[in-house]
Amino acid sequence: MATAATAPAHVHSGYHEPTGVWSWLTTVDHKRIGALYLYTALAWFAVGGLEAVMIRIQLQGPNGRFISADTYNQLFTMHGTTMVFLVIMPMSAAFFNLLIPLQIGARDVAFPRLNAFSYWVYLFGSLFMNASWLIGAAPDGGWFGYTPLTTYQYSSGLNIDFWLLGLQILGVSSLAAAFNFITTIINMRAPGMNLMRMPVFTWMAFVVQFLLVLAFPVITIALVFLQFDRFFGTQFYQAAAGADPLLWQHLFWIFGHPEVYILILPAFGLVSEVLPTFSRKPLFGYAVMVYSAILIAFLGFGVWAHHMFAVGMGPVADTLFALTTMLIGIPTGVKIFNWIFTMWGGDIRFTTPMKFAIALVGLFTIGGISGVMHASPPADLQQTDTYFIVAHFHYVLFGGSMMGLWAGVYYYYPKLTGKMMSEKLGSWHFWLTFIAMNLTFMPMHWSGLLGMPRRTWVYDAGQGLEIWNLVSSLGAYLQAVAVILGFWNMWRSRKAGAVAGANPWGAGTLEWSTPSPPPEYNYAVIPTVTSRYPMWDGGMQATESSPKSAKELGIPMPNPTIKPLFVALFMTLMLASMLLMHKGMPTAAVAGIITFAVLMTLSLYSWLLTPLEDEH
Amino acid sequence: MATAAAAAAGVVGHGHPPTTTGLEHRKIAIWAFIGSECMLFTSLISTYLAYKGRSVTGPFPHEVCNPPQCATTMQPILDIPVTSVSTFVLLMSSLAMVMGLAAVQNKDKPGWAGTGWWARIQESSRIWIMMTAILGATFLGFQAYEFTSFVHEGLTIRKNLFGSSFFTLTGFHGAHVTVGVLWLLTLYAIDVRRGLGPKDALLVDIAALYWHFVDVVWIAIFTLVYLIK
Amino acid sequence: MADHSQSHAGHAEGEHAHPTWSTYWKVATILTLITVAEVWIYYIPAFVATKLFVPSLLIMSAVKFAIVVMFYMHLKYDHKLFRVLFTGPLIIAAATMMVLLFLFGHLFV
Amino acid sequence: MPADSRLRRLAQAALTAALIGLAGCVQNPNSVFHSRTDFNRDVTSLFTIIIVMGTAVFIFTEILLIYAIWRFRAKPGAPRPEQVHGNTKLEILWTVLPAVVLAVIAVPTVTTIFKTQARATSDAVQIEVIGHQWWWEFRYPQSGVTTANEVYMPLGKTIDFKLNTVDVIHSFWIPALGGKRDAVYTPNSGWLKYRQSNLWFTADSTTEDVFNGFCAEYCGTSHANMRFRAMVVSQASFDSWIAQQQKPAVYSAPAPTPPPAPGRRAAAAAPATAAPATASFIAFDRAKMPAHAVPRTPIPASIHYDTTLVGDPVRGATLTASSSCIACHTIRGVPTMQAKVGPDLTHVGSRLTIGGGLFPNDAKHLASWIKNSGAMKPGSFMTTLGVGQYDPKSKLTLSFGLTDQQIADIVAYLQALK
Ligand code: HEA
Ligand code: HEA
Ligand code: CUA
Ligand SMILES: [Cu+2]
Repeated sequence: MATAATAPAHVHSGYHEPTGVWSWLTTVDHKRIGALYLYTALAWFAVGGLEAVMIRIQLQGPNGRFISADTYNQLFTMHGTTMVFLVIMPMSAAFFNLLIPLQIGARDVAFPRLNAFSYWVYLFGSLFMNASWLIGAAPDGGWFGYTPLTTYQYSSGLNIDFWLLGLQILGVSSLAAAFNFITTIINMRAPGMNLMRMPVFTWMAFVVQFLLVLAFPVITIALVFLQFDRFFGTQFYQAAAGADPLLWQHLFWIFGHPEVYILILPAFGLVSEVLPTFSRKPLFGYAVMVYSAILIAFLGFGVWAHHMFAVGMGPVADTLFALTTMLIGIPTGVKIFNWIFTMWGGDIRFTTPMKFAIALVGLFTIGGISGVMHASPPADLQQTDTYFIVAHFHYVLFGGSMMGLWAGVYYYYPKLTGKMMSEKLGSWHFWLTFIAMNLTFMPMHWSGLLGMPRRTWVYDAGQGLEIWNLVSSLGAYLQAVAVILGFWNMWRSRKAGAVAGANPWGAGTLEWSTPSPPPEYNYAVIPTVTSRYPMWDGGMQATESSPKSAKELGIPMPNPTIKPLFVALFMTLMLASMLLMHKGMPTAAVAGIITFAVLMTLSLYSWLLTPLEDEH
Repeated sequence: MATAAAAAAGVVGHGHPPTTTGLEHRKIAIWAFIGSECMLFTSLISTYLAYKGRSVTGPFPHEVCNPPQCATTMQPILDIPVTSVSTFVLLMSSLAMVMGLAAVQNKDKPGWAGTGWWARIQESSRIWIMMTAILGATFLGFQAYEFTSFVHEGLTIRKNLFGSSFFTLTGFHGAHVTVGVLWLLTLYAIDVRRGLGPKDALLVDIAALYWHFVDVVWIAIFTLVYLIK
Repeated sequence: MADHSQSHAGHAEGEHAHPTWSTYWKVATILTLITVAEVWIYYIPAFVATKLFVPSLLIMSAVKFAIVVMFYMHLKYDHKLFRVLFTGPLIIAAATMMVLLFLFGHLFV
Repeated sequence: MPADSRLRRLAQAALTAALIGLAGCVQNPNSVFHSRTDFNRDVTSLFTIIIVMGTAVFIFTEILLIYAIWRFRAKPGAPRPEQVHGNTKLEILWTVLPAVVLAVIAVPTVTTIFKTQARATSDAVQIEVIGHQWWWEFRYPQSGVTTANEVYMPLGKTIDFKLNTVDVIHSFWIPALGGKRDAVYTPNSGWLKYRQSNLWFTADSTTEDVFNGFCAEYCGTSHANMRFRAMVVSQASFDSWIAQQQKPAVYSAPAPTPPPAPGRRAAAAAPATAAPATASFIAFDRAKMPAHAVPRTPIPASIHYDTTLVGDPVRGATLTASSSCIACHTIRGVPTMQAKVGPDLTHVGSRLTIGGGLFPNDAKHLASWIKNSGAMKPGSFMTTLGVGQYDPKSKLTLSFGLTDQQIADIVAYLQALK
């Protein structure tokens, strides 16, 4: 941290990057888009968390009457959907945007405008889905919306329409981003940055993009079927017509399980950057870390039915999926132990990011092990759809993904803003989070095994569940405090934080050679990479400031443009128009769809036909 | 050495650094996209096959449907001869497409195809691109005909599981063809306005890759849906 | 996405040997012939009855699929990266379809 | 195999130690570790192995982690640590060890899968479980009995449950007796070949007792309120219960006796009390009902009912058979009541709970239920009947409907249906 004091702030640099709302609406700079992703996702985290807090208030005691049953069902549905699709995924996307080009020594992503498009689609999609609260018709089918409950016959309200249209919109965002990053990582690596020198975060991101590209089409189709059933009276999920209600479950989980690795691998990547830095040792078993991730991703496509052991697939299928599921424990274990041995023999500094990273290693292991317990079908028949499962996925999702992402926030905040976050507040934030999350989720193992089904609005008194639920609720309230502390820390540090140099943590990877924050073009000179940790091996020197603008340096940068925003907006409106169908206004719906489809196509053409940058 | 490399790289500061693989961004993207499309159509086809023979009422693809299962006896609905022709049309469109790409790539060497009227035709990218679009449109025409006649024979998307999964699957493919046709027409417009040459080969190449993929998907559909009873 | 279009377009093409237009026409002929064969056996009830019918159809369409991808999409001549980008997903897709059909009682039961 | 059994004994010990207060404890009636059935014994012994293995892995990993961060915490002025990049031997080690652990879990897992999913014995008692939003229907095909929300089973006999639903997916779960099985719609044209929509177990190591059952698959508004009770009784009691259930409604409709004025406990009630004497065992004895099986759901403040009102079953019978009850319910023996939408009420008086296990079956709760079931149980499809009640579905306050006295009459009648 010695550098922090001496380092000149970026304001010293001779030019000023454009500021103001318009510059943000039209930006195609991957760093700014990353920032937009980050702040939007954190806002939704507050929302999803408040939904969780209301759930916990309702469950604080037996036979609670804080909210109605219907509201409760909307709350857990939106809580799950929000946390998965509007918090963890976009927060990961924030780091993809911020880090991938910096880590591979590129000046931007392969398709800067497509990148902006992805963000705007995400923003509009998330707003659309949550607009349902305003008309009191928030989705209420559970985050995996099992049919036939979600078919028109059993859910005739707009609730499910908001849900499925919202997910369709968000899917577009993820897919567009995935193609973009795949191309970026394959094709924009600096000289010498061969695949086996790539920072592990970029590797994890790379793997995740393939998971996205292969998993999302499946849920898209599943949702299309549901959409057609609801809007056009098709029969994909109509048991009476001979359809199998389980089709949805299969398609959803073919997407759903890869999805859970989409949620965890970015966090794994961040931790794989943090641990070496603060142990002052390179990552232990780099190659194996890469291969295990690829293996996890691959196996991840062959385990989906472990979410369906209770439907009665028969002994053969149960066995098949039990074994594949257990196998995944092995590559994941390799990661855990490699992390521990990264620290082994190191010189560990317990900074806030390091604390969060270590917490991930410890807490994810708990969730992983309970996962392996679910993997045994006969035992799972006593676990599935109880709070034991809820405990599992909060340990992997909160103890894993969330902890890793917070580590990333504290670790990269200096690179993003040029300021350090407060270690004192950070320490409070961490310890509160750590204690509170265990208070919340550990008791759920018990309430589950004591026979508490999940997604229950109330539980009866005298079933031995009171104490565990009370503790869970208190834990949740404490988490709220922790989160507010974390937000406060981020907010105040933007002004009050100590000035961060290019490499405040003394890290080894390429991104730390750029000034904090990096100039729009990242690297005035495209670096030549000679090792995995160029900053440690003297392959790179840190550039503390970058006085010149891209123009002065003659670096071609993409022009800002508002067009992607419009395409995203019109696409969202086009799908949103479908809602009118169930409001008994089919003609209006069709009119809306056509109008916005045309507008979308026009703005798309005008986007595609304007060159990315000025000729030079 | 690092500094030496940096100095060398300094030149790169102006203009774009060469891509790592020497390949074009968009070509990598389109292949990744095609990979993704594999899963999309797999979901559709799997659903169709999973529901094969599970409709509770007719019309059926390959079997006769007799009362009481159907109000009146209904003949197998799939029209193999017609579909075989449309399949052939789509295959030929792929041929036209590759010819079009070759024409664009070789614009800068007039006479590459030899002499005579046939060579002239081969060298005209416009002919081939327009031909591809026309053949694609013809395929769509066949599909429109097929759909309407099915509806007249009482098979709608709501009628039974076969109807739902069949129309959705082939409809999704048809939508892909439609997009392809629009894409080709756009290329044709560009070709007419400023002429497509080797430096635009990529534009045509990615459109071609997409087009051929839509074609191979149909190859699978034709066998799995139409021919296998 | 007109991004980065100016710089060295068609870069990749130059490097690899290219199928000539005669290859293209040969492929087209083979495709046509196989399609004819497919439709033909469809009309031979005796053959349809045999266990060979479905496998032979699958094989024929697989061949068509393969040659279009190899020659028309010039995967055979192009950078091997593209082969990975395409076959990887294709394998996962095929496997998924097999397992699904098994789970829905259409295979191995 | 001895190794396995040794492991199992060790495991059992570890379990009781580790999960004290969890397994088989009185305060935890719904613990999944109650080994009352062959099924749960198999699951528990499997689960025990898994828990022991999991705990071992957990302790090992966490200790390793904590030791590492404590032992290698930064020391002022320490030199740059040795830059180790990996160690193939170690990495092979921690690929193999987990594999071994997993094998230990996998083998009993697979054997248990095939054991628990084998065909049920042919002499098993068949019970068809049919899920409805949000209550359970139980049918005994071998004896033609249909009942709701309370399933009786003979001690020591294998019970083979076949799951089905009339609407969305539900999941049948009695934690203390066995695992879940989802109730997925299966066409009457026979069970699908590729799906195992049944679950069987034998309640062989328990005394006569009542167990709590739940719906474990989210199924809409009142998923949380879709509970039921499972009564395990002696074979003799079971047979007599069946015999009783097979009878049509034992309180045969309007007797010729002149309806007495309200307030006077008339002889009219007599047949009601007399009739049941015919069967020795009618239902599980209320008095013997364990505390955990007695529902404690509060009655919403909006519903008032004067419990001092005395109902007349005769008038009640006429009312029931002519009011909107007939639209949904069956009372075998009453010609007007053959509807199949709601629970079969033929022997409703003999049940211990109502409303899907939400409330005890007494006058107060039954009356409140009839008045306004929607307020008693969110989303209930039963029409609101009490005059002046606020109907949650139509969002209106009823200007017409049953008076408290009428409801008291109906309650008296229903309670008489033992
Ligand atoms: C970040 C997301 C995430 C991650 C990473 C995982 C990881 C795993 N999950 Fe989990 N899972 C979810 C999110 C996630 N899960 C969610 C959200 C649900 C619920 C969905 C819903 O119903 O709403 C769920 C549900 C779920 C189920 C269904 C339960 C049920 O509904 O009945 C199962 C069943 O097998 C399962 C298994 C696993 C396994 C085996 C892993 C493995 O990948 C874990 C591997 C890790 C370890 C094993 C620990 C580290 C390893 C070692 C220390 C080595 C030694 C270990 C051993 C030898 C065991 N998960
Ligand atoms: C990454 C994903 C994620 C995360 C982080 C969380 C976080 C939390 N979750 Fe959960 N949860 C899911 C994913 C997640 N969850 C999923 C997928 C489901 C399944 C849904 C379903 O069944 O369909 C689920 C379900 C679920 C349930 C089960 C509901 C049921 O089955 O009935 C419960 C119950 O306690 C719960 C609780 C919590 C709590 C207390 C937190 C806490 O960690 C939350 C902590 C955050 C806060 C407390 C917010 C604090 C913010 C503020 C106070 C606002 C401050 C504002 C400003 C400063 C501007 N979650
Ligand atoms: Cu029925 Cu939940
Ligand atoms: Cu899973």
